[in-house]
Amino acid sequence: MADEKISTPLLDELEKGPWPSFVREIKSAAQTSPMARDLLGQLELSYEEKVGHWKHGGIVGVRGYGGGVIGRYSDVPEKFPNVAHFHTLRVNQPAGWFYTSQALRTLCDIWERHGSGLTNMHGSTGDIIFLGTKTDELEPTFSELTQAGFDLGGSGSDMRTPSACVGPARCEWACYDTLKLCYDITMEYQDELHRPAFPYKFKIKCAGCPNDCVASIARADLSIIGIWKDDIQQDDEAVAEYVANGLDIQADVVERCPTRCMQWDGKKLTINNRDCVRCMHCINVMPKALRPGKERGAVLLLGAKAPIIQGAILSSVLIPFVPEEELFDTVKELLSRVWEFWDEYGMNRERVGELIQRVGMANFLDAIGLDPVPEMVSHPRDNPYVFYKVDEEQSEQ
Amino acid sequence: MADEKISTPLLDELEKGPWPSFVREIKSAAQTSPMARDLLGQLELSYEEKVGHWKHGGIVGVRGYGGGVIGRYSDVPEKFPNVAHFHTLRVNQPAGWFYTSQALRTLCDIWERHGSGLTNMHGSTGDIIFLGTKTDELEPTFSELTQAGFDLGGSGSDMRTPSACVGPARCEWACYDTLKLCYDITMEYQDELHRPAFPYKFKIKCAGCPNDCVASIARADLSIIGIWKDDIQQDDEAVAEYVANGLDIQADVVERCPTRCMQWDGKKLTINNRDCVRCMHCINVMPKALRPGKERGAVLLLGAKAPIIQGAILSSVLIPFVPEEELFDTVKELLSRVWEFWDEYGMNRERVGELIQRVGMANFLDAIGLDPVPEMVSHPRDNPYVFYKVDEEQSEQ
Amino acid sequence: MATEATKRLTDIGPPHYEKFLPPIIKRNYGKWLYHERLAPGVMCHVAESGEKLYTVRAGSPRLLSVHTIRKIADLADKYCNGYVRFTSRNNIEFLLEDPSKIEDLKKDLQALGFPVGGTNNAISNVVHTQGWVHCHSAATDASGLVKSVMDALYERFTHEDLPAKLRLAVACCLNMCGAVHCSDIAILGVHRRPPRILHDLLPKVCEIPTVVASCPTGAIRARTVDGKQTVEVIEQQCMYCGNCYTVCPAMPLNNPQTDGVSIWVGGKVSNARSKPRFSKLAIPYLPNNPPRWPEVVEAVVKIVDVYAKHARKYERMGEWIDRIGWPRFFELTGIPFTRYHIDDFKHAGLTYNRSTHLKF
Amino acid sequence: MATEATKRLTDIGPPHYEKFLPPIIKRNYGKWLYHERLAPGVMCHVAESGEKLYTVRAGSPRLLSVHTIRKIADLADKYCNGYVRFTSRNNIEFLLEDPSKIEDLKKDLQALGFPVGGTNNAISNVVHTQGWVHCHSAATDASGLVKSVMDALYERFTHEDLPAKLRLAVACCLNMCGAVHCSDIAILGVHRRPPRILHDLLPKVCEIPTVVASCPTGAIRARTVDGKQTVEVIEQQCMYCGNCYTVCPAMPLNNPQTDGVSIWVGGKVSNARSKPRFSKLAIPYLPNNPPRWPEVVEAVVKIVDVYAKHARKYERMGEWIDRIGWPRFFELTGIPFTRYHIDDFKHAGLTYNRSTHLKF
Ligand code: SRM
Ligand code: SRM
Ligand code: SRM
Ligand code: SRM
Ligand code: SF4
Ligand code: SF4
Ligand code: SF4
Ligand code: SF4
Ligand code: SF4
Ligand code: SF4
Ligand code: SF4
Ligand code: SF4
Repeated sequence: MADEKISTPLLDELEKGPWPSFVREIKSAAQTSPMARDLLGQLELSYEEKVGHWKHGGIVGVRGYGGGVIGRYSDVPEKFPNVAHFHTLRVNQPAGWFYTSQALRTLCDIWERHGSGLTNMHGSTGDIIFLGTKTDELEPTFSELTQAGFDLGGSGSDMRTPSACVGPARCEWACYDTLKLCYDITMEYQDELHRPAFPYKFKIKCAGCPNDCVASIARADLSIIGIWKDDIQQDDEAVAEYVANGLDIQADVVERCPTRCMQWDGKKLTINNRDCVRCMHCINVMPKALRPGKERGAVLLLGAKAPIIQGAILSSVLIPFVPEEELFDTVKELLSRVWEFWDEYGMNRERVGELIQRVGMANFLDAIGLDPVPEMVSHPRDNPYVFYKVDEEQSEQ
Repeated sequence: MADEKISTPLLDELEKGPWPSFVREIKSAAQTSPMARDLLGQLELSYEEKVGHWKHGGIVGVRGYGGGVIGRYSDVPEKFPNVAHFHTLRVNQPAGWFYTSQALRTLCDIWERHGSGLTNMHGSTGDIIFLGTKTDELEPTFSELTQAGFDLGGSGSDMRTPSACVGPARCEWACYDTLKLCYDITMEYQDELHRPAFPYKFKIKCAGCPNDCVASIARADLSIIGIWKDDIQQDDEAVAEYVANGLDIQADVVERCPTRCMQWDGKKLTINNRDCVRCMHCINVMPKALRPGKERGAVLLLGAKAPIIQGAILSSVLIPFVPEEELFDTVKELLSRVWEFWDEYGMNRERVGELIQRVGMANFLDAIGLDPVPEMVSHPRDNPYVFYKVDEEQSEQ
Repeated sequence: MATEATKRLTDIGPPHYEKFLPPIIKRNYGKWLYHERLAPGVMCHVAESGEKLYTVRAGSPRLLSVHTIRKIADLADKYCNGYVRFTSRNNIEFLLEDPSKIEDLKKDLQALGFPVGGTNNAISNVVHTQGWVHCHSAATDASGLVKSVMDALYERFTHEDLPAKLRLAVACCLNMCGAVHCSDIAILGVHRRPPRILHDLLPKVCEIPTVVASCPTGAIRARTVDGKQTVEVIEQQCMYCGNCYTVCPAMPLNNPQTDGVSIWVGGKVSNARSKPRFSKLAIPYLPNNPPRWPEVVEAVVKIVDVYAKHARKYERMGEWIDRIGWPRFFELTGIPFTRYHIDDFKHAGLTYNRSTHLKF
Repeated sequence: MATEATKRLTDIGPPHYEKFLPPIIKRNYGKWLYHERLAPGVMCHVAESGEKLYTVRAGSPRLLSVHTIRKIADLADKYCNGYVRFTSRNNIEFLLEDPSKIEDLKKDLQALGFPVGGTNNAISNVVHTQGWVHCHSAATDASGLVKSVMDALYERFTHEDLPAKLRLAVACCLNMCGAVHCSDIAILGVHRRPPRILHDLLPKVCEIPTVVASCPTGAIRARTVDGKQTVEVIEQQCMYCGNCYTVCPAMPLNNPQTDGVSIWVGGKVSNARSKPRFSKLAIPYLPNNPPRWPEVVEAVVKIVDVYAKHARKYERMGEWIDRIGWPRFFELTGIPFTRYHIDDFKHAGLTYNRSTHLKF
């Protein structure tokens, strides 16, 4: 270890204050890692100059994989030779981000041996991020990881690492087994995860209920969100208990219901389940008294992405309800059709959501063999620019 | 009059039934007009063949005017020579569509002498429509009309005939004098009305309150809609009277208020006027008890149009409030700036609403010299594609 | 004509409205206090002065012969000192000072075939357009549709028994002359085949660049046919809007076999409660079946009936559908949901259901 | 490496999650009945079996050194039989069977500098991105912003006293790695000048057609400079999105003078009550002022304070603004409304106020 002192007056300011400090973390790693030490130096330079000092990517990786590593090079390697290369490995997290202390230590040991000793727990897609190492260390890191039972996640134009909310492991509202589905999908598509062959990235996130604790509707090309079909389970005694404990049920529940489908007569709560849109609010407020129904499954929504290029998209409903038992098979079937169409018609760097908007939902449905249902739209079209298919229709008549 | 009988078995079907029949009207005119008679014949042909029999327009008009006449020629003139020409005159209605029986008879006499004797009372823009005559009759009709105090309305790429709701003449909610403003604008812009010189049509409609009884927000490039600024005038006794007479004030008023800014405690109605969006609903339900405030004026909204070409547009807020006294001057000032910009930058057949969307509202505001205010939008942008003007800003700093 | 050239009047504008205002209105202009509903088609406006003005509203076919207008003038003389007005939806309004005359006026109107009604929560007159009576663009007739539909909905005009106002409109082509695009129920004539191109005529009457530029989807390309400069239409890109025909007579879209009618629901104009909004597609296509368009009439009556039965008081069509959701609208009306209902124009993505808000 | 070639493992996927589930979770998997909030950062989930699981949540900087992770592992051993999890917002959750250990755990966490909180109606951890620490695109640093802002909002993490959940996110460029676009408050790094074009490098490393096609506004044109095939950018058409740079390293946008930060508000992800929605622009630009970005901190704290004061219970940021209206949001926060707030991208027209719904 070089014990030359780097002065970081600007970054030092970020060790002050009550919130845990990332600077402290880098310094901590710097005690044992020259890479972390040079990262600190380069970061201080960025803080001085108000500009980043990383060069544009570069293709590096482990043998046989096209994804899982983000290449990164310093644009001031002469000053900070230990971060001349500073590639990141994306390690596929266990579903739900559960660990044993043993597993954590194993990861730390591998990374201390081969990299900067810095991580993100976790990246925005959900991976364990091993933050920064040299090209030569990639393969050894990978080898030790797989020996320890870990594998890389996605990057580039592949299926990205799927993730899941804590679901049935600790949440009473999970309408399907998010951890199992996430795991099964990850295993089913190891090839798609490791060998980029798509027009662009494809993300999958599993949320157990409409609260969507993994932000799937905003951040996943395929958002799998738990939902129920029958009536909300209601325990009137528990309702009374909440009220007795001071809940203003009229103001905080009934009047906040988006469909106003509840009534409270001072004693009894009545839900018109036919009008309920399963928004979760009333359940969220009174978890002991109200629970999702018993006929459970998931909604499949497609297309979310960040703004680049055509503007941000939220996923939209494709299949309003799939019973839990059929979920894995339906997702597989759907993915094979969607991917086939996307592979053939998707333009370079066109996400599925953009493709749908470009070709039109109806054409997309045709292509993947799904019938249109009104649940797919918030409302039917309001412009009269209809591409009528007259021949078909006339033959129908 | 030719007394040859035309057989119209299909149209005859439309004389049956309780709703007043337009076929009866055409037949009535046909008793005195060969044009109406041939119209009947040609229309029967259309009903048989399920297709119109009019040729595409043609430029005809009265001397010195570019608008006010819609040219129309039959594509089966050999069969129906009396509608070989069948041009329509658009006669500018009196504001609010008020008439004396005398005025109506004068119009009838003129039209019986020179045309088919058929009218629309009124056209969708608001004009008195004289439905069908020959080219030679246009000028004489016009001459008699002006002698009687009437003039033509708009057509083509000009300012179209403005119209107004009944307003202060019979409505307790008029927040400004719709009839006067409509009349003043019409007189001010006679040249723009009669001599098309714009990129496309420009419509103005005056509605006295947000109920918008002339559909201005959907159908006028400039929608002038009355509104008030201060509190709703409230008469508690009259409220009590409505309730005593059976009004379910909680369900029909309080719960239908879009902002939920009212409260009814069983005795007293309280309006949180700060949150009221002046939707009119509560006033509509209890006209005797609630009235618009006293500080009155209008919102100016710009841009409505039908779908062709870029999709339908509703007018949107440009100036949230103009006091009634300043209305005419503000409208004139605004129109001069809007028209100047449109004249210069509008493409052929581009309505103002489309122009704004093409150049962007902010640039449009710059061009007409208005400051942006949040009332103009339902919400600020959600995409990060901002055209920053860095130089200006830095010089500000 | 030439003899009077010096006296030729132009730009005089319309007559001043004050000439046509009844004295009671002049006296109370801008000073109305409130109004009351007396009966379908009859209302009373009370002024600050205490004076009362009675209005009787009658339906009209809008297309009126001068003979009929004279009869209206006669009634105005008989009951209203010669004053009368028309509404923004083409109804006729008689303005009375003396309420005792109302019943007689109603009888006279009835005798002339003019129904009294259209106020409050009734169906009012249908805003509509020219159709085969006077327009070259029409994919259907307007007046015939209105007559057929209003015969079936007559009682809804003469009774005020709907949950809220219900505004119908008819337009005979996508130009939509009228507030069709913001109606509770809109009937819209549609073409469904690309324009025919009259290659002989086109070079003579149309400017090719204008024609090419007119197409919202870019379906038109310049092309040479038999040595003539003309255009071609890429059929898959055409959605039959007719804008090319508007700028170029040599590209007609009329087609008796395939033209017809579409139905749109849930639009509104007023700012009452909810914001103004466009109508949405309910039925993509019904055949042109003159003289009485039975399929259209049946569909419209069905939608009105379902609405009347299920909507709550003060819920306009669109507000009712907001509450129950579109899936239920299609279920209750029995209208099939098809590929055509899903928007594929510019803002299509924003119409997709980007939430899990679902009813089962 | 080569010596073990035959044993090289690939495509084994992540470890099975069951290996990492504490026994109490395995026993009650999918059989949780309800939960209760015990204190900020502490909750109790009750199973059908009657068993209770206690969760203690601690904030983390996300960027963790292996040394710190080992300390977390130690705590897991000491209190939770070695089990621990991370949340979707990068907090650390300790899962206890014995409630009597909670206070000790909290003390140990405190000692290590990890705040306990982030549950219920608190501000939770900030979803964020790489910034100057690891990304080439960054217009600002992410970790430094988070640290600065969370120092100021610390009490909002350790207390559950907001009207509803409030989700903050930071992204260092328009790629928005994270749910920035749907956050209650989002801090977004922005470039504000067009890319510089490295004409020497460009022909070597970029494909011109790909570069031209990458621009959402069509601002890039092929051009020859000094005999080299390269591109030019029409400056007025550029809105600094950086997409060209993503596909072509020879077009960097970084600019220390003009890069900075924008602030967005009112987005959400959950379907609770209202539908998921995008965040909207609040402040178009604040300067990059490292190390502590005082302008940004001040602005965010102000927005949070105003929200905390005015919103009603269970109103997320966007739902609160829905109720009070955007004009009042700008008034209450003192943020000026500028030309930049008015959308001018594809769906701009739909963001205009197409109604007379106005508050004065
Ligand atoms: C590491 C990570 C940020 C983090 O600090 O957590 C990240 C980092 C990068 N993202 Fe991302 N993205 C990361 C999650 C996301 C997310 C969030 C998510 O997955 O939930 C998004 C928004 C959702 C989405 O996919 O739309 C996201 C949207 C983007 C985009 C815009 C994609 C688009 O279609 O709009 C780009 C640009 C691109 O792909 O060319 C991008 C590109 C990048 C690149 C590869 C930069 C580039 O232009 O090549 C960044 C590498 C940084 C570095 O040097 O390490 N990243 N990126 C996240 C991945 C960690 C992980 O695997 O767990
Ligand atoms: C007569 C009238 C329909 C009626 O039966 O009432 C009418 C009839 C025509 N309209 Fe219209 N429009 C009429 C009110 C409207 C309205 C309603 C309004 O003004 O409130 C609209 C929708 C509002 C708007 O302006 O956007 C309307 C939107 C159009 C359009 C589409 C314009 C657009 O920007 O989308 C066209 C096409 C065009 O301008 O090329 C059009 C074109 C036409 C033409 C001139 C046909 C053409 O393509 O050249 C029609 C002549 C029919 C004829 O032979 O008489 N007409 N037109 C209405 C005028 C009567 C009057 O002066 O009172
Ligand atoms: C006479 C007329 C104005 C004119 O200058 O001609 C008029 C007159 C009145 N309107 Fe209207 N409206 C008239 C067209 C409209 C229109 C325009 C249209 O239909 O094209 C609208 C917008 C319709 C829409 O939203 O699609 C309109 C939306 C209203 C509303 C809002 C209703 C709602 O809940 O959305 C009210 C309030 C009410 O009825 O409670 C209203 C209320 C009234 C009142 C009660 C105002 C008053 O105090 O005098 C008048 C009697 C209404 C009635 O029919 O019961 N008026 N009114 C128009 C009669 C048309 C007709 O013959 O039926
Ligand atoms: C642990 C975690 C899931 C995971 O797999 O990691 C989780 C766990 C729970 N969430 Fe969540 N949510 C988690 C991220 C999210 C996210 C995603 C995000 O923030 O990026 C959302 C969407 C946020 C949004 O809308 O922008 C989310 C929206 C909710 C909601 C809906 C709140 C609302 O009113 O909009 C609830 C219901 C509630 O809190 O009443 C909820 C409720 C819950 C409950 C109460 C569920 C339960 O019964 O166990 C859990 C404890 C919540 C708490 O913090 O008080 N969770 N929750 C995530 C913790 C993140 C953190 O460290 O703070
Ligand atoms: S998404 Fe639903 S099931 Fe999953 S953790 Fe959140 S609240 Fe529980
Ligand atoms: S889940 Fe939502 S929509 Fe359904 S009853 Fe509860 S609050 Fe209302
Ligand atoms: S728009 Fe308002 S002021 Fe005008 S008639 Fe209708 S309700 Fe009266
Ligand atoms: S006018 Fe509309 S928003 Fe205002 S109080 Fe009445 S119902 Fe509510
Ligand atoms: S809607 Fe079309 S067909 Fe009907 S009058 Fe207007 S332009 Fe002519
Ligand atoms: S009808 Fe419309 S879409 Fe078809 S070619 Fe003509 S302008 Fe284009
Ligand atoms: S948001 Fe932009 S700068 Fe930040 S990590 Fe993602 S791609 Fe890099
Ligand atoms: S930064 Fe964006 S807008 Fe500017 S040239 Fe590059 S791709 Fe085009």
